[in-house]
Amino acid sequence: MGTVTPDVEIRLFKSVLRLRRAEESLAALYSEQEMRTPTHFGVGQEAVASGVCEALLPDDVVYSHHRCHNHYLAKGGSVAGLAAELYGRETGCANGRGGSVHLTAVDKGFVVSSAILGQTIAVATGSALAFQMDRSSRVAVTFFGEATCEEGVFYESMNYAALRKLPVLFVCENNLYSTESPLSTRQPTGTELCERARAFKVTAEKVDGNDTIAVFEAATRAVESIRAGNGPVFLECMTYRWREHVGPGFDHELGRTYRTKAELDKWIEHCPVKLAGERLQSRGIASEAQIARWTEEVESEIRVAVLTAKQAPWPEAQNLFDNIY
Amino acid sequence: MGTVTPDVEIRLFKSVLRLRRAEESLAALYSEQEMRTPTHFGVGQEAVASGVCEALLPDDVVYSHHRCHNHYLAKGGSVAGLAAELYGRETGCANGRGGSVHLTAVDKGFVVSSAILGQTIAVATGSALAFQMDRSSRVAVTFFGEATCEEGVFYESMNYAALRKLPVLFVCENNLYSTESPLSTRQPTGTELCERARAFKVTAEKVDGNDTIAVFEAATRAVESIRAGNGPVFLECMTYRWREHVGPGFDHELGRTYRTKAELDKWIEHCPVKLAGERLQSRGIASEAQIARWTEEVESEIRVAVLTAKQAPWPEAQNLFDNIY
Amino acid sequence: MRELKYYEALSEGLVQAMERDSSIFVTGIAVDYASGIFGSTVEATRRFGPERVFDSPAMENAMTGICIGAAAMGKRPMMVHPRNDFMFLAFDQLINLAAKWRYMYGGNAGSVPVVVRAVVGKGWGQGATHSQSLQSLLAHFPGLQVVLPALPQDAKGLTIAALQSNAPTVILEHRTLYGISGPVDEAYVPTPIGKARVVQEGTDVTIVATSFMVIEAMRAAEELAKEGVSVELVDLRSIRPLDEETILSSVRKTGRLVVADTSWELCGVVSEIAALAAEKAFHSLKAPVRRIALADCPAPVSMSLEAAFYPKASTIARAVLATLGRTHSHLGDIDLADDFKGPY
Amino acid sequence: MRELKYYEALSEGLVQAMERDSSIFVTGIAVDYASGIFGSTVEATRRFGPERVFDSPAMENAMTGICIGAAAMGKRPMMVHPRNDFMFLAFDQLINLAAKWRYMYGGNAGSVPVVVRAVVGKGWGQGATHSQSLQSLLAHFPGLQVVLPALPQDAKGLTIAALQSNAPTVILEHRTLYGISGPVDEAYVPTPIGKARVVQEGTDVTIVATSFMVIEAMRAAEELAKEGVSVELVDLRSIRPLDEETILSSVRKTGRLVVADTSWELCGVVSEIAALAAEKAFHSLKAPVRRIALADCPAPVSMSLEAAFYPKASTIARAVLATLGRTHSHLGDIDLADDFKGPY
Ligand SMILES: Cc1ncc(C[n+]2csc(CCOP(=O)(O)OP(=O)(O)O)c2C)c(N)n1
Ligand SMILES: Cc1ncc(C[n+]2csc(CCOP(=O)(O)OP(=O)(O)O)c2C)c(N)n1
Ligand SMILES: [Mg+2]
Ligand SMILES: [Mg+2]
Repeated sequence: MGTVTPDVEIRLFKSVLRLRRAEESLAALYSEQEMRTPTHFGVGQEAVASGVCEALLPDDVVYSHHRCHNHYLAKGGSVAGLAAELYGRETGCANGRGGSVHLTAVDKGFVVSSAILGQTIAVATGSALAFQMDRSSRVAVTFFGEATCEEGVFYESMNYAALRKLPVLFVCENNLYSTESPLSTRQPTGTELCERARAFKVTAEKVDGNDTIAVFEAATRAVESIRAGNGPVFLECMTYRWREHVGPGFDHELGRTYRTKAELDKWIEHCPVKLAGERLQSRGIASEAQIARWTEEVESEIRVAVLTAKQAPWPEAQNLFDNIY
Repeated sequence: MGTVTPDVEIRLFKSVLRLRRAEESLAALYSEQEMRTPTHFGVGQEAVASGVCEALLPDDVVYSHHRCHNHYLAKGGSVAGLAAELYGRETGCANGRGGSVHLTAVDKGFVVSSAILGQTIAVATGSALAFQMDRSSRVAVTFFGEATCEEGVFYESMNYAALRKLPVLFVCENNLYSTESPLSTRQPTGTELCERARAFKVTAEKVDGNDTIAVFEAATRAVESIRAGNGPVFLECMTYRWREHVGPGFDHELGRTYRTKAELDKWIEHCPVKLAGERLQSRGIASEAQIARWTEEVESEIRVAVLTAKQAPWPEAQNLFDNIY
Repeated sequence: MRELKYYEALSEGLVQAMERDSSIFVTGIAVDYASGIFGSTVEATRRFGPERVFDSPAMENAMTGICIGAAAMGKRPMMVHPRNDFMFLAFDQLINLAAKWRYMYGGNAGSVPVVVRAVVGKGWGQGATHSQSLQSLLAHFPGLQVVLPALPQDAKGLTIAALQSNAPTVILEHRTLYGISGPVDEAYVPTPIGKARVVQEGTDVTIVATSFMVIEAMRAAEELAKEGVSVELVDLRSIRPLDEETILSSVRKTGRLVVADTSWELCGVVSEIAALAAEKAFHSLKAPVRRIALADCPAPVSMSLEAAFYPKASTIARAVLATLGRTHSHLGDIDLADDFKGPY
Repeated sequence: MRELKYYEALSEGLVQAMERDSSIFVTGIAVDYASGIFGSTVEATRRFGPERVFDSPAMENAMTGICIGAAAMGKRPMMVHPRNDFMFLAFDQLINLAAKWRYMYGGNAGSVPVVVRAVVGKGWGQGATHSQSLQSLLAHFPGLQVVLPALPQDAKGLTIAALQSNAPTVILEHRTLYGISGPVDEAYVPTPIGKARVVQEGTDVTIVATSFMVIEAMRAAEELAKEGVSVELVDLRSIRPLDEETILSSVRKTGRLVVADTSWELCGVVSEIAALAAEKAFHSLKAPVRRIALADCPAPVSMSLEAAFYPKASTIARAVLATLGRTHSHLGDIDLADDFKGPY
């Protein structure tokens, strides 16, 4: 585990813990029907966001897609800005104009997420172009789901990124489903997305996306190679979404049969937060009590964020036309 | 040369000869400025169209792109319909509504060509879907240039064709240029388009696109595999466009420097018509005199076609609104 | 007549058409889910199975081309977009090929009878990229047909008509209409494409409305009747072809026109209808035409802004009164609460 | 003032802007060719080289996204389409992201000042897919700016303005304008976006025209002057934002309106302007508004049909006379021959 110091391990754990607790709390509150914005929770997929973002520098930039809370939080976005955005308040990270799928925290390097599949793959590639033109060593990262690899814009972007050796990291979270559609209805049998990337002359690696350290190490290798001028890297992170595609529920509780409870349980066994926590303890880096304290810290950030969000002012109708141009 | 009987060889030669003579004649006439339609001549690339179409059955269907005359003619479209279309007459294959880039000869299995890169790749895939639904053994073929492999729609189509094992043959004519842009400005160094296809689980093969027999044999293998239910095939045919991208001139005569006369000369050396003719003679299948007679036959078809086209009626303004819905 | 919900009417039209025409198939993201496009493809999936109703990967552009290519071989594909906003990705195939196919090949390559159904979102913070309504763009192009059923009867009838037509046809279905009930013919009867419907006759003002705004206009008309205003309400139904005749004869009768559409004003349907009146019913007009459309900004997410963004029954009613020169009224609170429930 | 051709004016505006702002770069298919987008990018290529002017693979959708992403990092990308018809492939990025960026992120993610230049084709049998003119679709969407320079001065001025603006801006340039000369300021002066230009003042009729139709309208106005008709000609220049004020004050003065645009009528610019007059200058209107647009079919290829498809100076002149109630006239043959030479 060459590069992984105890410090890094702690940060990785604290990060997945924070993401998990935030999403779980927001999901619980979502049923109150006060967050009026279609929300794609990222529970179960935290290690991808945490592992990759830990490998980045503060001025590297991150883009995301519809399932974006993890990426926003892992790059440093505040729970307060997220919660207020879900509650549609003026204090939301997008001032209540964007909702769950349109987050931003530019000062932390989280540029934007967007709800249309594939958009930010090209956009991140363009930011990488800007960095290259400026001879900067910054890296642009884009997170997306495996279904986005069915959209043409992904291949146009890879071709271009490889052609110009742009400093962009493509992170695919392969959670096996697109809404309710399994891979088998969308990609040919035997598909290896890494093979596709390599055919575009993009360096590619597949990792266990629930293992914070595996993701972090792969991302570190990727970012080093990118900064060395070797061009784009594609990272496929195998993971699983616990909750329903959009909304806070669980598919099996809602009577949906496109996937089984048994499959979910297998993945819950392989929980990224649990894995990271157990590893910390087994390696003697943190005690159970320490973990409990961190959990309490995070919970308190979330409690305050939600409380503040619920009391925050609504955008005023007279400001409807602000920021169009 | 297993499958290549003398009959096939003769047909292949007569086909490339016809395509060549037709394009050369039309290019010569184009300078009169009476064919008012942007025209992309296919001189130099005939073997691809002839080789592939010879491997097809009459009710297989063919689609093409902007450089479509060869494919239209090779699948059985008439020179008369083409010439009249270029002259904008009511007797054109598209009644003077389509022009050089929008040809059709549905009764011959040439469905349509279209001028927007990539469109007909998806469309051919859709025709293949219809064939599969009908449990028919028909095959759909789409011809396109290598620049179209930069458009996302190509990858969306390949993914889908491979997913459903559709009976579609993707024929890429790699002539090294997109308008005036060489491959080096458009595709990463070392790109092998066949690798891309294979990464999509599409069977792929690269052939000398100026060798009628090589193309025919590869296409025959492809079509057999497709009819056997093995799914789509990608054929990359290496070739070269002799004339300017659009219009009848030669780049070196027009002072364009994006490619050299020497490069052109090398490819003229490797002329598909010459190669096929020499082979016929060296193998004793046809004499020079026989070839001269065929040439005269073709020339006469063309002469009549052009003459008839020039005298054909114009579309009438009162019919401007025909066939909108 | 028996009543059906809008989504049931869509479903019934589709199923009846599929029974009669084996060349029809349905594809698009989520069409074969248990939830089948908000219920509208559930019965078709059950009845006709995966051979004729099947899911699509995320590939809007190529899939549209694939439908065109299948149509060229004699199929009648119906492609469904859970949100019409995803269609931007498919505009090239739809507008630059399907719409031009028959004309551009001189009629010699046949037609490509592709039906594109696409759902228009609204409210619940769906935001700027999931709540647009693309009828005016699409209708700009000769060769496409663009229809917006407002009432369940037309949800069924226009589905049938689209699946019978040889021209590529886009059906835009407003999400908020799906749960609304109305009388629907049991028979297999198409609603003619290119014909508007006079929902109610009246003498003082013509309201021309589309899609969900027809529902809002009905409520406005009811309230206005209490104030002694007689509204003639025209449900446009088709944007292309446009039923100029029905619009013009209503305007010639009432002399006053209010137009309400689910999209923006600039180069929108509201402007088209207003222009039509100004060109061809000018001498009958007694007052300025009034256009009612979305506020001229991208759709915001916050509830407080959505309320200001969307025009409502009261917006229409007030415009009607203004066109009559009446500035004061006892207009009740006629707007319904937005009771759409998340997450989607 | 010294005269420049339209393409030279485009070039000069671009070069002057690039001199002043090192964040500007230019990309798109063929921008760095010796022929540089009909001459308009040749000088920029020569002056600023491949670091700032570079070719693009065929990838309209992603390249637009790439420009957005570069703009988000402080660049000012100009993307050029040799034909605006190729932009359909890029509508998702342009309309569904760039146009909404600033608003949708509450202003907190900055702006994405992407400039998209796109050439409108006409004639020489370019046909249905290479001769559309997409201003009305694009202008429908709040968040985009859409401009159509008609005169060389504005070709330069609007290029400068677009490259200074923070909003994503589409410049549509009609291919037939490229060779036309006119006076052009040597200084670096933007043409204000959102301001129409009164090309000539008049009292009898207002003609509002866009792009190439401005040139046709100028010829019509000249001929009409000989018949004693005083035309006020407004060159719209910007479709979004729209200069309502200039249009309305002209219509209020003349009481008569003819609108001519390079695209179709249905939900088009002509309808927008007609609607505007019917809504906001109704009481000044003395006659029906007249709309002049493309024939309502896809663009045909044959010369004989192209002649019937495109409206011309005489079409405008006849509409003006009709709006004045004059049916007969000694209208000369004022239409120019289409002298465009192939192949492209
Ligand atoms: C262009 C486009 N098509 C369709 C959709 C609808 N949609 C939203 S999320 C989603 C599933 C995407 O799956 P994936 O990319 O694997 O991400 P995941 O949801 O699994 O995290 C779909 C189809 C969309 N937002 N954009
Ligand atoms: C979507 C789209 N983008 C750009 C163009 C302009 N264009 C026409 S032909 C051409 C070159 C295509 O090169 P290739 O596909 O290799 O075919 P070739 O001309 O070499 O036969 C380009 C860029 C177009 N027609 N469609
Ligand atoms: Mg997924
Ligand atoms: Mg090529």
